[in-house]
Amino acid sequence: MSATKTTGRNMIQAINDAHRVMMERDPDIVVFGEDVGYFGGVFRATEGLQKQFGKTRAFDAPISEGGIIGTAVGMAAYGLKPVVEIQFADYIYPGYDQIVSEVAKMRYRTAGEWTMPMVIRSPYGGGIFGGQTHSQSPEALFTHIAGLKTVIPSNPYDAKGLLIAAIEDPDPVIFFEPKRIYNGPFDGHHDRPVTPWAKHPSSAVPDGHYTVPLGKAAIVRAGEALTVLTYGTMVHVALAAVEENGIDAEVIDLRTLVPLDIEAIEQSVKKTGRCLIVQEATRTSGFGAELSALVQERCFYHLEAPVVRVAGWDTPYPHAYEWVYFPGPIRLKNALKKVLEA
Amino acid sequence: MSATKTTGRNMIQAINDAHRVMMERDPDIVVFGEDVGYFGGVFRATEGLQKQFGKTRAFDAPISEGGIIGTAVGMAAYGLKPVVEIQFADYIYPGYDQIVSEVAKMRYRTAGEWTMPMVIRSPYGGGIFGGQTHSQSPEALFTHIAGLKTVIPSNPYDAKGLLIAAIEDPDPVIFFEPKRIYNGPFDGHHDRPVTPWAKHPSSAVPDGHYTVPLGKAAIVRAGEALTVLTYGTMVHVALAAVEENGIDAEVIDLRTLVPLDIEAIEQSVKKTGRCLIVQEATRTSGFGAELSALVQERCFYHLEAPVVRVAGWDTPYPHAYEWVYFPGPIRLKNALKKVLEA
Amino acid sequence: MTDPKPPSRSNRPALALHVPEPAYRPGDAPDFSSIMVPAAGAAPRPDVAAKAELTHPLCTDLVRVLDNQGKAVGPWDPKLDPDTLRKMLKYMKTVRTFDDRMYRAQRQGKTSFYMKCTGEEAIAVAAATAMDPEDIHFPTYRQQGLLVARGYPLVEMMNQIYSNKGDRLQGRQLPIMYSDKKHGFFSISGNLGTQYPQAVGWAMASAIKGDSRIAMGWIGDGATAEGDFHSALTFAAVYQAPVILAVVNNQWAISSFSGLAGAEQATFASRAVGYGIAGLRVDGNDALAVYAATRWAADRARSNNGPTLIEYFTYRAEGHSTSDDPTGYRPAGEPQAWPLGDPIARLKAHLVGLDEWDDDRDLALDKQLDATVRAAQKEAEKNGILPQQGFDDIPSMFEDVYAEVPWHIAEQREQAMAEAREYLGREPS
Amino acid sequence: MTDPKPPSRSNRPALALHVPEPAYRPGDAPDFSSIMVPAAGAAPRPDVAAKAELTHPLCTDLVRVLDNQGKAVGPWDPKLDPDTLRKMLKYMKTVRTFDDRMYRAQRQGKTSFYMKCTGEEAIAVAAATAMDPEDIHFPTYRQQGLLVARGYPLVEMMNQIYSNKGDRLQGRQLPIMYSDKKHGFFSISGNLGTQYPQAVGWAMASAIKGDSRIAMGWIGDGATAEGDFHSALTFAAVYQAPVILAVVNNQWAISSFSGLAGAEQATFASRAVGYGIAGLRVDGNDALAVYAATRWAADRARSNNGPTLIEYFTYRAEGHSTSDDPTGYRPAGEPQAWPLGDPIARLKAHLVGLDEWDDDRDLALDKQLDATVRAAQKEAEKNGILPQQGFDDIPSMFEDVYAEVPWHIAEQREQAMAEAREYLGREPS
Ligand SMILES: Cc1ncc(C[n+]2csc(CCOP(=O)(O)OP(=O)(O)O)c2C)c(N)n1
Ligand SMILES: Cc1ncc(C[n+]2csc(CCOP(=O)(O)OP(=O)(O)O)c2C)c(N)n1
Ligand SMILES: [Mg+2]
Ligand SMILES: [Mg+2]
Repeated sequence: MSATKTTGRNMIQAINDAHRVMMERDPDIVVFGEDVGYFGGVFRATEGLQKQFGKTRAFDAPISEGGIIGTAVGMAAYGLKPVVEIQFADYIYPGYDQIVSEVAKMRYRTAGEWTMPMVIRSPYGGGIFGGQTHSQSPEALFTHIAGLKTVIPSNPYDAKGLLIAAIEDPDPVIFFEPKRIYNGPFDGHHDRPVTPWAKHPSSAVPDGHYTVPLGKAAIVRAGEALTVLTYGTMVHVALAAVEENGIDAEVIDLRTLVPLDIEAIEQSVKKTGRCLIVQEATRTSGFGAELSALVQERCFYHLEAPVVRVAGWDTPYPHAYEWVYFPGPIRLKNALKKVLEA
Repeated sequence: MSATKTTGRNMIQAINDAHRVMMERDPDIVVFGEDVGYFGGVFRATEGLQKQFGKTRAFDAPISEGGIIGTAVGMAAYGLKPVVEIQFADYIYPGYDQIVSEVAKMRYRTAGEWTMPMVIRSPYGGGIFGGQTHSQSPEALFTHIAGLKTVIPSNPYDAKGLLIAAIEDPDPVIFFEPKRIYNGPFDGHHDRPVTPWAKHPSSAVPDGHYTVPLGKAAIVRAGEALTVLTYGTMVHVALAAVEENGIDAEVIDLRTLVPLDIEAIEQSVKKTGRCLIVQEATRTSGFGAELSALVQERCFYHLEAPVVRVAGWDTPYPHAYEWVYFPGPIRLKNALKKVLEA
Repeated sequence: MTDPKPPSRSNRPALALHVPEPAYRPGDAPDFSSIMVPAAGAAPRPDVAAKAELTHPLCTDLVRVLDNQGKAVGPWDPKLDPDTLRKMLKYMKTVRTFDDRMYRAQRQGKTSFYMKCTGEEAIAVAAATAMDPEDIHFPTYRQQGLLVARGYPLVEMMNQIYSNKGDRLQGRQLPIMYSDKKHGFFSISGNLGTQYPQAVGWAMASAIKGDSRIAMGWIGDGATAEGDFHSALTFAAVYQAPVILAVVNNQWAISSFSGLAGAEQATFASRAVGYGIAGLRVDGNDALAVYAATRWAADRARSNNGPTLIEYFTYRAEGHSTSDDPTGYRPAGEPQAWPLGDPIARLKAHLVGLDEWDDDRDLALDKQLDATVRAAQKEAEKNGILPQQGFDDIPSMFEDVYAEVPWHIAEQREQAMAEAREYLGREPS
Repeated sequence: MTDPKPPSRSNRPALALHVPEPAYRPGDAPDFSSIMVPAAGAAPRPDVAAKAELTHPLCTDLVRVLDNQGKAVGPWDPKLDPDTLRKMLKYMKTVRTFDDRMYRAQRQGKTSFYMKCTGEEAIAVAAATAMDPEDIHFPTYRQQGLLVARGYPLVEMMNQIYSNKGDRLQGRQLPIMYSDKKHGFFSISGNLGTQYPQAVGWAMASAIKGDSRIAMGWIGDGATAEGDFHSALTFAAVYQAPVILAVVNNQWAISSFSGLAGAEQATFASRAVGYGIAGLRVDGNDALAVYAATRWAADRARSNNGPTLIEYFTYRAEGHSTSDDPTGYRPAGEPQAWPLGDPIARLKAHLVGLDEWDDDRDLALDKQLDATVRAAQKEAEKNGILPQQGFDDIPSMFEDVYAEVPWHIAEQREQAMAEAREYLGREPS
């Protein structure tokens, strides 16, 4: 991989390139969704694909998330590999029945005769003043469903590599893209200027084909004082909080929630003896609860302090109170202190 | 209450009676769902209501769970109180968008101007050879959604009292009825004869109006050795396992998952120092994860052993392997041992 | 409390909710006199490449070929050769014999559940006969006739019903939720309606690939109310997908009559008008009409002329399933009073009228089929019946959740094996 | 890999997927010559109690009242008095003025988002005028005209747009997601389509209670593809709910033209045929036609004659929202070429033709409205603009999740207050 040429890319460009690379390699890949064809998607993730691959491989869909997933099931049954976009994760619910009852269970209920190799991509998370219906982080509604894999990248390099891996994966993958960091990483300080990806090493995205394997976490900062488990936008918020507070934390970017890299988690927590879990989603029954339960079950005798969760509040995402809702630097700092001082 | 006349009722009869009592008191209650009108529901929970209250207060609905919830939203907005039945919890997903995006968020997004006092009832859980689509326990998909309350009764007395409380509650309530115990409690031994409710004290159901408050757990067995947190069918399986293995467990029937009776939980776990969580649902990201996280966060320094979860496996509910999937006596016994011997 | 009504409108007439109710309930004499039954042969047959509009009058009509004497009449007569007719008769009889035996097997405690399609046998059998064997079906649970007509072994069906060692679905699915790729029969879902947009997606894929195979999606009258019905019609219309979308209108959905799905206001075929696609309404108890209409729609789809919605009008002659007793919600004797008759009797009469069949051959066939089905049952039961299942090959139940077993499921498999060892007092086989 | 194609069918023609594409794209000259525009006054007007079928020809027709000279002609002329006409004109102009100022406010960074309804003003304003004030609307985000015509204060609208201290929704909703019970305007949802079955449910409730109030549900052409559209139509038809279901067909859904929702095959009004309910297709840029059709449907619903689906045919003259630039997907100049004209200019011409209006009064009105809207804006901005919001009254954001704040949310409220204290360096107000 080191010999490959790289190009500076933000997350949108990296995701766009993953599509292109894979569509060139595999004629069975079809890409569709609301506004994804001619226009290339409201976030432009599929820009240029229709032009390059033609109208029958990249096309607009009716505004029917249920129909998008439902027809994708039929296409996968035929032998195609659909990579569909749901315009916002908040709008995935009309397709939820097809995902839960059909996509997730098809391999199982047909004893492997029919499989559902598809990727359901969707911009997700808050921090863009999108209000209640353009800000949600519904990953826990998918991690509970056996048969689905759930992937959430945190930077351009991973986004491309994970998306290619997801497309090549024989199982259905829910691929949530934290839209707050499409154009640049976010340290949680909403009142500071935005940094573009260009200044971040992970924006050096290799051209061509490479993968970041599903099910493998990344230790994005090694440390001894505590383990921080997180993913997506919160990776950057957590890293910034750790640095700002001068804490020698080990920060783990989970990248894939199911299947989870339990080894990386166990190894780190057994080493540090302390664990903070950071999610943007609503706290109750979020994926953080599963992480907390697992850490406690597997590392109980190594824990020197309670496992702490940082999360969004148990309210809808309120438009004007975005920065009171968002788990920002202060919430992080206090939680880090709590874990360290307990 | 002690002066009230009681009648022996199984869970269906108790639920049916709750409808009747409330429809007599409140002319704004309407009951509808697939097959619930003339026929009285495939489990007969609404039997006789149409005859007594007329076709416009208890009626059949088209086979459209999205339409049932969607029209219920409009009715609640008008000022009625819909109590709707989803024929099986496995079929609630086509209505999931209306529940998550509309029912749960209406009070919040209108700053209290429009509220959604409704009850969504649904038979739920396995143990009746219903295969993948008549056996699911999807409570965690609702406990994650702020704005919803989630209630799961475990016996006729509670079923009637909780359902009346749910109908009277100003907020929307998801009311899951463990269908395995509609006709009698279940100790988890599928190979033993079925006991009817008649032999159980909780089948002495008061006539007329009474409530079992939402948000309050019941200590169904006091004990010192460990705390068992559970709900629904698993209350009976857990109780049987505790008795069979001669363990002095405190068994708590949560009854309401959101809002949770955290006081009862904390008090018990701080006393026993050990905790076992029992759910029938698929393990990963189930409600047991939230319970485990909460117990650990709030009782860490009292815990003498890791909190252990017993759950269904992370597979769909397989028809022929029902009793390998179901968290039965052996799984319970081993888990109890694990918690006690750690 | 409801908001108080504004007084200014108090002189308006009171609104009233219409709650549909079938004309007859238990205790009433069955009566179908309100059902319109046009004469066989009367409906016109548009060209398969006709504009969709030209088919729309057929959405409120009824395509019928067999008249009351069993004669095939009119432009929809598919003019099938006697061998094909006899084959269809045999398949329809096979389905009925099979249904009867499996219903009984459930009653004997050999499995958990069963669903018959009595009175509807012509629909799946004739549709299967009209399509190419390479075409695919996305069925519901009442199209067992597709499998029978496509030659899927009865033993395989029974193995699935018993969830036994021979079950290709490894005991994972409820009885009758068949799936077989080789016979172009997509996995039946417990969730109503989901298969409808899936059929459209398969057809879209076939068109994307420049293939020639088409798809057929199936749904019941009751399930047309699901949102998936609309997704399917919308996507089929928008992309002009090569698909046939069938509504089997047997007038009942468990205890709910078809009025709860909108049948008081419009036929199900009429939905086609709103989407601007072709639509046909067909006598579902007339095997020749079913064959002709299905073939017409197949030819239309295959020649890039777009999708067709077909309503097969029929009557569910028995209970919804083994869990249902219809005497609780409709008059006894309705199946006998149903004016479109029994599809098997009608096809038989047609063959007899052609001098290609007689009572002796009919009796012989019945006997032979009875023997065949019994033999299949004996064979299947060698692999076991449901109550004996559930502890063999436990690892299999942890497979196919994903292509590979991830660590958390592998751990659970270990635990399940340990539990089984303890329960059985021996190593699970 | 796709499954290999069966060789036996290789002589079949290749299937092909039809992917709808608008006739013109950026760079092309705008051209609407394919749009059928029937003469004003030509469409017949059935009785409000007519059988649904009698309306079905109108589903492919276009109800128009104002002719090219601005004269009101034909049986649909509602014969409104000049005061009502002038009121409608004023409301339509108010909406346009309001849209322009709020669009600009967003561009100035005063809020996060805005959506105009330019070219569609007649629809909401005339519909509101045709209904009773006690009737309820379940709107989408492009019916601000309903609020304006019902007298909802502009300042309240702006407070919501700014999420400021005066915002009745307490800063919880995206701008323009208004809600006001007193003015019969149901809370706008971010999720497309959900309001459609809700409108039907409200109407069912009204009928259950023997009330006289009816409901009107609104949806865009693009959103008709959602499953909720079908739920609404099905329940409305089954229970004959007293509801009007409106489709505002402005021909675009963000970057997707209406062909992606099926408009190549059928009009949206035609969907009514499939459900057997009344349907009308109406010139949405003709305030009198909109009034007349809506009133017809309201009278029909109110007299227990059932629901009506109305398609208002119009054109989205500007971008989808402040986040959208339409020059990326359609020709510049289309709004000008659009054959049904500007609804405001058409109503003005009508009034002028009646000698009930003139250019001076028109200019004066424009000036007055500009002043009114500016004054409202000044007033609203006293309550603050979005960038200043978010740290006042933090406890309010934890209210109304439930009727009472449960323990877990109370704990979170404490934590949020502590964080705010730390962030602000003072007690949050
Ligand atoms: C989504 C969903 N909702 C409800 C059910 C329960 N259910 C199973 S069959 C049935 C009736 C279906 O009637 P119809 O579509 O007319 O088919 P038929 O049984 O007559 O063949 C119902 C309500 C289900 N399986 N799936
Ligand atoms: C369920 C859902 N899916 C997708 C979206 C994103 N979205 C917002 S507006 C819009 C286009 C709607 O077009 P149309 O219904 O024609 O209404 P118009 O904007 O033209 O008034 C889309 C796709 C959404 N809000 N909700
Ligand atoms: Mg039916
Ligand atoms: Mg539009």
